[in-house]
Amino acid sequence: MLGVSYILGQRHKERASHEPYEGGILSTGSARIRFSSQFYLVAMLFVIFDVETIFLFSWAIAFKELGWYGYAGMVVFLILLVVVLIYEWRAGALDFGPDGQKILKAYKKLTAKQK
Amino acid sequence: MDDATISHLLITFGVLAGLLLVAPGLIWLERRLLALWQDRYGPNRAGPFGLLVVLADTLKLFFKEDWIPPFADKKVFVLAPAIVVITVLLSFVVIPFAPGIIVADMNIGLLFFLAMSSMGAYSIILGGWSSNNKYALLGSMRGAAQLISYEVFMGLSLMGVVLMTGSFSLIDIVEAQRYQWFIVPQFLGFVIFLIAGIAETHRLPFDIPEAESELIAGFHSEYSGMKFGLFFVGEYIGIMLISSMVTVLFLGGWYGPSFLPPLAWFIIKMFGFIFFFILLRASLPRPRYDQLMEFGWKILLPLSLLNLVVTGGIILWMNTH
Amino acid sequence: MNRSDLYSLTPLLILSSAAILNFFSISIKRNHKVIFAITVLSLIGDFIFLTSYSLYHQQHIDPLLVVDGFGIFNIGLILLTTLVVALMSYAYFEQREERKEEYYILLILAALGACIMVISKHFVSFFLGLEVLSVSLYSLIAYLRTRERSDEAGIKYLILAAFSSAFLLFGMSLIYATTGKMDFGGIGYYLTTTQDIPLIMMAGLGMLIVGAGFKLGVVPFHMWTPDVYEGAPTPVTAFIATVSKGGMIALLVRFFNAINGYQYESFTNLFTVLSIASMFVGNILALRQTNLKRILAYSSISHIGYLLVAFLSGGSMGAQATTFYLVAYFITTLGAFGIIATLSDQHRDAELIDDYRGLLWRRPLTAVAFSAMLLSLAGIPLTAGFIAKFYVITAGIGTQHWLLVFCLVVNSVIGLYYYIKIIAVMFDQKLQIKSAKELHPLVYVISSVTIAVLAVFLFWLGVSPEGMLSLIDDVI
Amino acid sequence: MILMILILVLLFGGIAAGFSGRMNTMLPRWISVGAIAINLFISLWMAAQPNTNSSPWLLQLKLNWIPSFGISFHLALDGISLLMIILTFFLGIIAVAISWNEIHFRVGFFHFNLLWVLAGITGVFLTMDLFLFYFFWEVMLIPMYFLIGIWGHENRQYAAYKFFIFTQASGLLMLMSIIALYFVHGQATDQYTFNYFDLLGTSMNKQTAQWIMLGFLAAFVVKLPVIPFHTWLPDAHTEAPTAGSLILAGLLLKTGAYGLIRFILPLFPEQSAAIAPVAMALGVTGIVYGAVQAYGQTDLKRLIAYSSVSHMGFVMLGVFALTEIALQGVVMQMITHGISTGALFIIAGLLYERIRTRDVTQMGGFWKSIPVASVITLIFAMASLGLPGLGNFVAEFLTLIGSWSANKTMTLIATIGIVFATAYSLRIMQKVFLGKSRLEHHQSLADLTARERLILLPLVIVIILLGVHPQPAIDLAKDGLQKTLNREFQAPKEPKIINPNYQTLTVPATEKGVHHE
Amino acid sequence: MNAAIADQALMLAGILFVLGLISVLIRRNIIFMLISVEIMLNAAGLAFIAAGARWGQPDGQVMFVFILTMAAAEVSVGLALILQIYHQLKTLDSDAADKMHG
Repeated sequence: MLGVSYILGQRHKERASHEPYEGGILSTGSARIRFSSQFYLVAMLFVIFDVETIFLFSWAIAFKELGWYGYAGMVVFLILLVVVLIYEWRAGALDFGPDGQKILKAYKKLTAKQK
Repeated sequence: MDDATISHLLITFGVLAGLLLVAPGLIWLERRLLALWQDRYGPNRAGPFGLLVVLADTLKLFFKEDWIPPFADKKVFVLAPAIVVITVLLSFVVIPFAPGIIVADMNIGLLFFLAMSSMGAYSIILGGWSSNNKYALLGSMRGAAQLISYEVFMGLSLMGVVLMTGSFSLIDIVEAQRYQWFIVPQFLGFVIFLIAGIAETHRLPFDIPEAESELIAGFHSEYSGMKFGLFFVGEYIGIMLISSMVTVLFLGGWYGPSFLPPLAWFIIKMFGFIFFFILLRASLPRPRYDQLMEFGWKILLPLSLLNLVVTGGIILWMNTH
Repeated sequence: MNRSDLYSLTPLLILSSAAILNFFSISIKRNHKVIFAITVLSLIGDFIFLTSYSLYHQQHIDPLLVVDGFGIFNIGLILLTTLVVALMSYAYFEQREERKEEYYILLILAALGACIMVISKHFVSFFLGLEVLSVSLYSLIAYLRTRERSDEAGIKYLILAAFSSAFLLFGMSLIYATTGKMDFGGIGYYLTTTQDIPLIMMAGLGMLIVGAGFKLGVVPFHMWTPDVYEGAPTPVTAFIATVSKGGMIALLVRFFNAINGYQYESFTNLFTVLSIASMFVGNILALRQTNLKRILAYSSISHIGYLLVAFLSGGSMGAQATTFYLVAYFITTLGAFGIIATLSDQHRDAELIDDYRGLLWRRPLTAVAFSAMLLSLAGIPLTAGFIAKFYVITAGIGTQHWLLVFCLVVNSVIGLYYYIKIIAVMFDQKLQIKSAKELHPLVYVISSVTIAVLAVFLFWLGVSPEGMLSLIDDVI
Repeated sequence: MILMILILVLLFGGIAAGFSGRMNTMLPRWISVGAIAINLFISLWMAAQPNTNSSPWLLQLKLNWIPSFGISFHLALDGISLLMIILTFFLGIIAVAISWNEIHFRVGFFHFNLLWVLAGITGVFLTMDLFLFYFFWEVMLIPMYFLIGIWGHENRQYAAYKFFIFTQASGLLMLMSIIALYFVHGQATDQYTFNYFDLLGTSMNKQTAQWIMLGFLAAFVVKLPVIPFHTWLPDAHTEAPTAGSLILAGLLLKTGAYGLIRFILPLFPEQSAAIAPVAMALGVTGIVYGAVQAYGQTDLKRLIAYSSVSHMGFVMLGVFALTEIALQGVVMQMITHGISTGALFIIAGLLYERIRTRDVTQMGGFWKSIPVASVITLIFAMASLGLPGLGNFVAEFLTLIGSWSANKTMTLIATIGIVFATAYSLRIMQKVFLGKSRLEHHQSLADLTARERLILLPLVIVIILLGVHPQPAIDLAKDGLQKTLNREFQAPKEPKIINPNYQTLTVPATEKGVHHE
Repeated sequence: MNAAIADQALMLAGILFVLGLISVLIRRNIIFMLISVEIMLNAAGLAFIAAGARWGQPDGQVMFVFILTMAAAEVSVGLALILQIYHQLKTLDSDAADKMHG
């Protein structure tokens, strides 16, 4: 499909053709920008939890054979997961974007000082 | 070539052709439905009920300039849209439409599906990154983050089904629902999977990576022509995929009252969900990105874990009593 | 797994629970003191629990683990070492890091990994233990985020450790491919029933040794050692120098005894070369260093070389000598790094030799303790290091490894030179006034007491090693 | 138990001195003097006891230490050891006294080191367990290193390094030999032990014995020192503070000689005989070379240091002559050299205190200003060149007589060496005390104070006493030396063991089973 | 799977391992080094699966899961460190990260 389109497609060259499209506004700076490290955090969270699901998968498939014993093991494992999750939560790794409450607090503090 | 091979080939191409034909059709369907629900006109010029608009769109896409931005990373730029379509199409390989109508009956079908849907993240990342455009990059970062996050819950929410079936094979799963659809015992799992599925296909309301109003068109801002078309088609095949998966996993697949053939039941259920997807688009606003992510990590993940634990416990308890 | 299995694994369970408890504690409220208390108490409690085992305790938890005297002894050693590291960390991190709580979790996890390693008798448990240890170490090394060298050391260690893990794993898989076994006993059995070892098996064992060599930091796989020692926070350096390397050595001893690796000349030759190279390279490179942590790093390379002499002696004598050397080396290294940690100020570690100029006159007791540690490293009588070196030489001579022993002696002399150089700097009379902004003196009490206890142990082992010797004799 | 006390007094005295140094600078001095005096008193008292034993062993103490290796805390005392420890404590007191005014920096730590060196030396002279021997051998190094390195002269660091590394390297070779011997014996008899007496009769093949002996020899010849292993000595002696030089020359070198007599000869009789010619040749070379070098020196302490090298040549010569008389001479030499050279170092130190230089070329004509010091120096210079009537004469004379029967050529050359000794001894006198005064402030040069006289006087008395009446010393050492040579060295018979972990005994009188000459 | 296929898989693993090894040694970009190491690890994992298949045991696959886990953990920490280094040095050239000498 790509090939067909390449052959059939028309060609043109205009003034703004060679610039990144940013809603019509002229772009500034490179696209290799720094963005929130939150994204990396998500990547890491994913890596951790996704890998843990691998263990859950293998447990799930052998679930009947393992019985209560395996169940107990998995519950322990899940508790670990949850503890980690709680920790991440508390550590702020799960807070995406700014926290309104905090901003409000900081703002109040600031205004209180100014008064 | 013996009969088995021929029938296998037939199924393969049948499924492929079906998908490629239906997907563009969905575009028309969506627009018509949106128009219906939002009380406006949909496509209505080309052909009866505007049906030919699909053809027109396709032709237009083919004749558009095959534009590769000079500032882009060319190889990757071309590769990215191809990945979408390929992965989504590959996922269909394991879907049992009806007894005997399946391209490849893998015993790890479910895992294969999960693996393929993870691959989708690559196309977004690569597409956004290779475009060398700030919006595209941001969109792709968001998209990737969203995709991989929901990937986790998606897998976890399915574990309940796996527990009840004891197999990763989708056929086994369907057959396990002969008497009771899993949507009943696994309702929580169903809900989570559905939400995750919507997020995976980055459909509205979870179309954060594209988010026209914020990011113009997100990761595919720089795409046009057929390459854009591929993203577009990929998205619609994705909707079908998720709908079929829900059908297979929770709604008993091809099972239904015997006055209709199994394939028909399957297609009915699938389209039911496709309608549902479109309805969502018509009715829900888009959440903020951070809300979306927090919702996933803070609510869906614990819920899916809880679902897993409770399901396991109940099954074991029932086995021993 | 039954109740007695669980009983045997309780020390590990306590460690894991401590880590989780710490997680919870951090989730509730960050408090350095609380975390520190939990960590220290659980380590102490764990050790006390450990003493309830009989020395002849033997519990096979098939197929992965075996909790026997040797394992228990090593776990005890690891626990105590970790305890000491934790104790000296308090003052160190109190003045440096904002987020210092996770450190203790990582520390406990690293100790847990090492504990698994020393009781493993299967590749899977070996690998798991090693990786739990390594992955914790990556973060520990880079813990002081604001320091440039910290990250550098962390990434260096990470890449090289992962690199060596790959070697280790590939070696394991080759062995598994030939033998179909991953437990040490099974591999040993295969070797006894096979006349000619297949080449692929040899390659596997060779890669295993390469991987282990990286972790141990023997020449020629030593490149990471000085940088990591320098870049890591001092307590972590102490931990790497002791637990990380000691665990590997203990594991090697177990593995080689299980497969009776000493009968293969190619391996003993290989280890001989590694040992001699480590001794010489470590000592000679240490000569021209001016950074104390680097000196200790190079010296640790050579000490691993000495240890390999004992290791190569094989048999129970070799194992005992190795173990005793480890004990002595642990005490000494901990003491040395502990002193570096206490002398460090907020901004940098006291790692340059010049920081120690005239220390004897500024802080006589610290300087004396430090001298004792250095002399112990050099193997001078009255210190544990002497008995250890004596034991190693005895083991070497007892098995006729003349070349090794001779190299050891030569290297002891070379080593002496730079140890003495540090001591000489300490009693240099040119006083250097150091204007360090110090914390509340109470903070230092813990570290100081720890160091004092270590010094006492050092002399006690040096003067009356019989207790330790018979203990080691019993467990092996 | 007494033997243990001797060591413990020094060790604890050292610690006490070290700590008391923080309170008061005088306290450590007094503590040290007290501790050493107690020991000196005990050892003199032991010497005064009539030896009614048939065995040379006067006392012994055996405690279990590290039974896993067959290591025991085994001390024993015979005539030779007794002589050596008396010398140790005697010079020890002198060393403390001489530092009374010289050392002001960290007095406590200084005395701590001093006492620990002495403790190590005492241990070396007493121990009958090879491991323990090595232990003490090393223990004395560290404090000595500190003595040189902290309180020495300008070039002290270098000298301290050199001293330490030389002795440590050779010591490790000895350790290898000790362990090898341990295994050879253990494999032969299945009894793994470091006990000296058990190891004495170890049978081994010649090759092995040769190598093992070389290990021991390495440690002793470096310590002694024998050419060409002497290069640490001039540096160490020169740079050490006076007390350090005194202990180095007076005691530390003697541990080497003692090791030769105690270990090399009895453990490896055949091998010692085999290498005797080489060893004697080295000894003689040392005598001549040391003397020649001494003559050429301008640094007073260095000059004395080289004279030590020369004197220690006699020890080497005498030991490997393998005759009883020569060994008697060696023992005498050890004592008299300790005293005479020690005294010379003291004088060098006193001069240095006064004129802040050790350069002979800057001295001269001191006789007038400091007559007492000059007379005393004269006495010791004469002692050094072997003037009859002084102790050194007896020593050298016995050595030469003893070695004459063994090797005439060597003896002859050694005798010539004495002539060189005369040359450098007289040169000291001539350059320093006679001739023209070269320094302006010589006028104000103070003669010996009462304290200094008090220090030097005993030395003078002892050296003269040994010269005119050496018999008590010879008698003390005689028995042990005879047995050493005749290979009849045997362990003191142990009484019934009361408590295996703790047994102390004095050897009961007249054992019937022991051979007697 | 029979032994011949297992051997081939082992061979493939060996090739992958060597490729990874070479790449670690010649690459200068830290991220690429990390990726190369991952390749080596995965090669080892593949070798385990091949070996397990050869003996008809699940142990090889178990080991692979562990390797995967460990590799994941390693990458997480590695990425965090790389981020930190990039913040400080503004480059990922491994030659730049050599503040320590000796």
